[in-house]
Amino acid sequence: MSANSTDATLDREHALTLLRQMLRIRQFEDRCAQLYTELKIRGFLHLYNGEEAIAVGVLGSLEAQDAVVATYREHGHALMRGVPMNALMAEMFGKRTGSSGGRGGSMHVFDVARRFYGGNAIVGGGLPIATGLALAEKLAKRTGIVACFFGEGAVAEGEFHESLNLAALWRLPVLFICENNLYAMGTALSRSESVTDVRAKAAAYGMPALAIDGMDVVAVQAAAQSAVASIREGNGPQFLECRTYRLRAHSMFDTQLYRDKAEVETWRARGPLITFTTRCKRAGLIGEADFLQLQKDADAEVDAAVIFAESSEWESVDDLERWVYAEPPT
Amino acid sequence: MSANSTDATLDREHALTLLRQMLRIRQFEDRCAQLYTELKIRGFLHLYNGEEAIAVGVLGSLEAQDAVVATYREHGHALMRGVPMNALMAEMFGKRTGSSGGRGGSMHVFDVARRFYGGNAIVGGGLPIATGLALAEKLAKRTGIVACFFGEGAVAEGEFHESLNLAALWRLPVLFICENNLYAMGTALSRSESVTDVRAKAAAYGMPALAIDGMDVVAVQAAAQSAVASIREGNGPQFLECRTYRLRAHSMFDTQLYRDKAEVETWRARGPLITFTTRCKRAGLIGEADFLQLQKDADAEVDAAVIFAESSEWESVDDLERWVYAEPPT
Amino acid sequence: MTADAVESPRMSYRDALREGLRDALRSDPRVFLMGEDIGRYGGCYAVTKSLLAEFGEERIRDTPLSESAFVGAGIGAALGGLRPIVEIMTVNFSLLALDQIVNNAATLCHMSGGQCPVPLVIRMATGAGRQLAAQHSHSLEGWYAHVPGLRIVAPATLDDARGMLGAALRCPDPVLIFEHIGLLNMEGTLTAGAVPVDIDRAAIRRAGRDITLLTYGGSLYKCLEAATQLAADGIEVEVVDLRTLRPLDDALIVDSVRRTHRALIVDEGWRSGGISAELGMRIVEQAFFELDAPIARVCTAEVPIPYPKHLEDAALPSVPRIVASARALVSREP
Amino acid sequence: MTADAVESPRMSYRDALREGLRDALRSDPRVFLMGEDIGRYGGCYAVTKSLLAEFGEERIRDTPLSESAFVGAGIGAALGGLRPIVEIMTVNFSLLALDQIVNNAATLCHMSGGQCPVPLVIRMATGAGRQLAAQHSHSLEGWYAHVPGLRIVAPATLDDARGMLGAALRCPDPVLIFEHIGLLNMEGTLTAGAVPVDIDRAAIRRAGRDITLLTYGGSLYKCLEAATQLAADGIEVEVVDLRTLRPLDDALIVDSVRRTHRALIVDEGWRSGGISAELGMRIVEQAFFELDAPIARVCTAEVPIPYPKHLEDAALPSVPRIVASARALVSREP
Ligand SMILES: Cc1ncc(C[n+]2csc(CCOP(=O)(O)OP(=O)(O)O)c2C)c(N)n1
Ligand SMILES: Cc1ncc(C[n+]2csc(CCOP(=O)(O)OP(=O)(O)O)c2C)c(N)n1
Ligand SMILES: [Mg+2]
Ligand SMILES: [Mg+2]
Repeated sequence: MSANSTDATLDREHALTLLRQMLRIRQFEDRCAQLYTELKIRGFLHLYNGEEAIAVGVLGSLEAQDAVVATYREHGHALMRGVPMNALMAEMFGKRTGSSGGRGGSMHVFDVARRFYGGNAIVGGGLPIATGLALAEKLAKRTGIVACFFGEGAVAEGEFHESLNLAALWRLPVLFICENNLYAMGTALSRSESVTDVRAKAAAYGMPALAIDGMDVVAVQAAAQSAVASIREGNGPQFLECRTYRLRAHSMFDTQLYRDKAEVETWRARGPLITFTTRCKRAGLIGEADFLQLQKDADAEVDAAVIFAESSEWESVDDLERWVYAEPPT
Repeated sequence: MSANSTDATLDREHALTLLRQMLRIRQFEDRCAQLYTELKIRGFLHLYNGEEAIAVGVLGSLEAQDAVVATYREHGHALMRGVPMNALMAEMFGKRTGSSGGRGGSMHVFDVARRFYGGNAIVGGGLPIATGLALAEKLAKRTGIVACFFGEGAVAEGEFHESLNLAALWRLPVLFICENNLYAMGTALSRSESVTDVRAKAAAYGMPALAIDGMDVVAVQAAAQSAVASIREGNGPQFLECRTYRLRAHSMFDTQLYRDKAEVETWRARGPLITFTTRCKRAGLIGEADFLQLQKDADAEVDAAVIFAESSEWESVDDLERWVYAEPPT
Repeated sequence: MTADAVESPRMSYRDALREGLRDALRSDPRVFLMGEDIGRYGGCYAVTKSLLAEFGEERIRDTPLSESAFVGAGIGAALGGLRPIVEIMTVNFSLLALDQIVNNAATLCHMSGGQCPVPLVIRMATGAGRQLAAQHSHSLEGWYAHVPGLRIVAPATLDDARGMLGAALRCPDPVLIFEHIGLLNMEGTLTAGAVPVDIDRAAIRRAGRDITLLTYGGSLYKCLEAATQLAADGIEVEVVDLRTLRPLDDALIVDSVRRTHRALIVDEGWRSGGISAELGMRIVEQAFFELDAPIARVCTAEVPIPYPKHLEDAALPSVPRIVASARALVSREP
Repeated sequence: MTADAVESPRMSYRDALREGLRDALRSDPRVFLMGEDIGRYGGCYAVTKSLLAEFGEERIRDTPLSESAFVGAGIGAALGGLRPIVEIMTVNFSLLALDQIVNNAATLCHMSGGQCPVPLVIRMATGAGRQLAAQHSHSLEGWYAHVPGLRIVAPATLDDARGMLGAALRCPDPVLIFEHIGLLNMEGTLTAGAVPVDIDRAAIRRAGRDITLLTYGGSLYKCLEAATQLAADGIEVEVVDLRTLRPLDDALIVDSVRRTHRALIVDEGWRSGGISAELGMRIVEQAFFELDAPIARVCTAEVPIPYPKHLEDAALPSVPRIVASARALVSREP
């Protein structure tokens, strides 16, 4: 089954919110790409360009009590979860004021106050953790749920299967969100899975699975809301496949030999920002001035975040060995 | 779908062969259990009592060019593959004349001349190896196939999924045989899998899967023959679930708290030896005298094997470090 | 005084482990156990026998054969505020969960800038000696001790078998407890008032002035036996039970060697790159000029452990090998 | 003489690795490559770039993200008579395949009584220094060297980058090749006639009489730089490139230390329980009375590697730390 959104549910306020959230992610990341070429950001940098609708749609459907586990491609998720842009940018720079104290960088954003548990850079490595966080909710008789994001490449990992089975067997409150952007680095899904319909995997564990257009932020939000509601009622885990496309390179080192420019351009036209903006304009919900204003606001926020990051201190080398083991709270 | 055998295909010769093969395994293992209490056999000992029809049905359908990968519960498979009973019994004793030179014991029977690649004691650990053996067949443009045996407990391991996907994706010549005896040690399948129909897992990789009555040796053989033929033709891997039951304890340390005596007795009545014997007698294919003769023959072979094992030498302690690394053939 | 405080009955190391689990489950509702066959089967080595009946399915959780997922789920549950005790049936299967242990449990606290301590306890059976052959006889606790972020402990006595679990649960870090299969049937009595114990310090199990034997876990009793034999020849052996392999208790170790001037390390792990090498280097780095002889090691032969008893025995540290090595060191001129 | 034998053009370590792969694929039809993104993507670090075009899909096999399955499939393919080269993208992900490596590749030959040698080559990128943070910066080659049945090598020069692969393929045992990411862009020329190389012996990369520096892989160049700096002060440093971590070339190592009487070990692995400790103990066991100073180590700080450059640099061995340690050892009275 495949769900598609209608505009009946959209009003101007809602439209502006969704657009603002997607734009904020896009512009934050565009600046990161630029900062990477300026050597301000280093290590691996994985951009979410083209996939913003997923984080916005899903995370907008959560509550503060819920927990989130994401991958190395998690800037969008962090921003949507409420990690302040200043702290996120400082993390990209590796500064002490960063969300992980600068220790993690782009791939390891943590913010436990917001129940944002990374930023995991091992493909598939976050799924068991999400399953355990959900187990804690259940055993502690709390009502939070866990949203666990991963790419379609993770479906080939044993940890994916073990986790889905465990979550289904124990009826744990997890929403598994597969961000299917068709490629794992340079490997097309058809070269990594004998059955490319990833819902079939969830079905093997009896887990309700839905595939949706991950470029359509309203559709994602609708699907996420109903999945979250069901999970919160205690009906066990669910699986959401969001079909999307990564419009930029896998990381800053990728020459993209594995795909055609034409393919990328086709998908670019289907990008979540451009399609949603057009649609809102056509429906008369927003005008060009609104769009420009949102862009300006986001730009200003990004500018401020860069200034914050630039002017923040480095962690002292003396603290290198701090936190290898936990310290008693002071 | 579920296949069931008819007696149309059975003649006296065939019936005697199948019965002889099952009896040989049963009597070999009964003696092993006794030798265990006499402290002649040590370590872990996992008996195949109740499941003999599977090894007999499947391995009787292979050719010399084919390869086999089994688990720690592999005495039946080894015997059916042609490992001489003397060498197998000597291996149980840990003697130099054993099939693995005594190094492996009950859980690690190897016989490379017969393409019998263990005897793997890590649950799920044999599946990637079987997949690789099949890859070698394909890349070397040979026509062998690989039979890979494992219990239903292995279905929860990540390695199971990774291997099934890889084999299906690359269309490798493997027959995956799940010996579903309903328990993994003390854990019932319903407590380890959210979906207990294990064929659903194979379906998630687009692999043809069949469930059969693993207590019916003729049915197993029929299913195996057709699967092997298809695989040999180059149609890719297949999955065979053989539904069976372990009539004895998991190993010699198991007090079987997890299941009722009554349940065991119900299954005992459905055991492969008793049902097949009855059926052959009813069909007039064999008589009581035949049965007694087969028993006597097997007993004699087991007696001889024990004598062989008893009288064999221990490996010299000086050779302890031999074969950690391969030696050039002499 | 309560009934608990009267003189303890005789019990096995296995029973002591179970008592520790019971203490933990009774005293903290956040504690739960998960692992393969710990419930209905009663535990592969009967350590968890009867706990299911007492504490129920929610807290004594039989898992599928999915080592990576349930260890990772332990990490997640710890992040979620619980105090999970994960049993990996034996160290041999822990290799399937190594990604979760090394890439997550050991890193999360540091790489999150201190936000994500992982108060997880992982118990596993370790060691050889039961003719279980190459895939079921590893002693990898010393190997695990290489990884920063983990704590590694090895109870060798009944008191530690019971008490270390509680200490591990009070610790905010991931603690791996290695229980030697050769000790399970060992009998004794608990020392009254021995709980709580620490998990930071080594202990001198026998004092002596001629040579220090450094060991832990299943090898402790081989060393004590060797010490008895050597005493008959007038050689006074000090036997140190390391108790914790990460961190190592350098202070006690170095202090002992400074007094005896000789050290022999006995470890059931493989020799090359084992914890035995690290112990040796710690002494070289901190007490080199006080040594009267080279440091020596008695370790497991560098082979996958073979099934037959005579070969397994030959591969493992033994009392005669310990005695001979100690004698050779003591007889060397300073 | 063929065209190949004329003076070699300048190339990078990366190119030399690729040449080694090309040699192997050209000379033996049983050789094939499998791993993540080695084909269409051209290799995570561009080592395998262009090989797909030359050798085709059957022999340059892109795999799914299933480390355990494709490493195990490499073992199976080796048993089936092929000569697989498995690339694990980086050592960090090899933890997912550890069960196959330790419980199968390393045990099969011994536990089958010699019937099942596993002629498998596994290549992986290793090391830190690129700000990839805690989960992408491990140096575990020394850790792997603990496991009997495996051979561990670490090419540090262009000749070894090219030549060790061929030697590994001729070896009937599982060989793990660790390629340091910090060396990939290093340029130089291949020595004419340098192929074939051995994978059993260490090499002296600089001779000296005052102190021996034992190192390998990415740290070799830090040691050579330190040696240059120390030479300015009249301290003559011998730099040994271990090349193989299992087995260790005890003969060369001990011989060097017997001549210099001082040893400093430099290793990018974590300090405790690393290969550095084993090297130290080998020297203690074989040349204790010839040492004029304690053995010292410069290793990576015992932390998950942090992202920021200043912290990463502080964690890793550095030329100043090496120089200072060497100086301290040399200045110690014998
Ligand atoms: C276990 C593991 N193997 C390999 C890698 C290297 N790697 C990083 S991202 C990636 C691709 C993952 O693809 P997918 O899951 O589809 O996520 P996407 O990057 O497309 O969002 C790979 C192979 C890794 N980080 N972890
Ligand atoms: C990875 C791993 N985990 C746990 C074990 C311990 N163990 C040995 S056999 C077994 C049960 C396996 O059940 P199943 O796969 O159904 O095979 P069966 O024994 O029923 O034939 C377990 C848990 C093991 N050997 N390997
Ligand atoms: Mg993807
Ligand atoms: Mg079973």
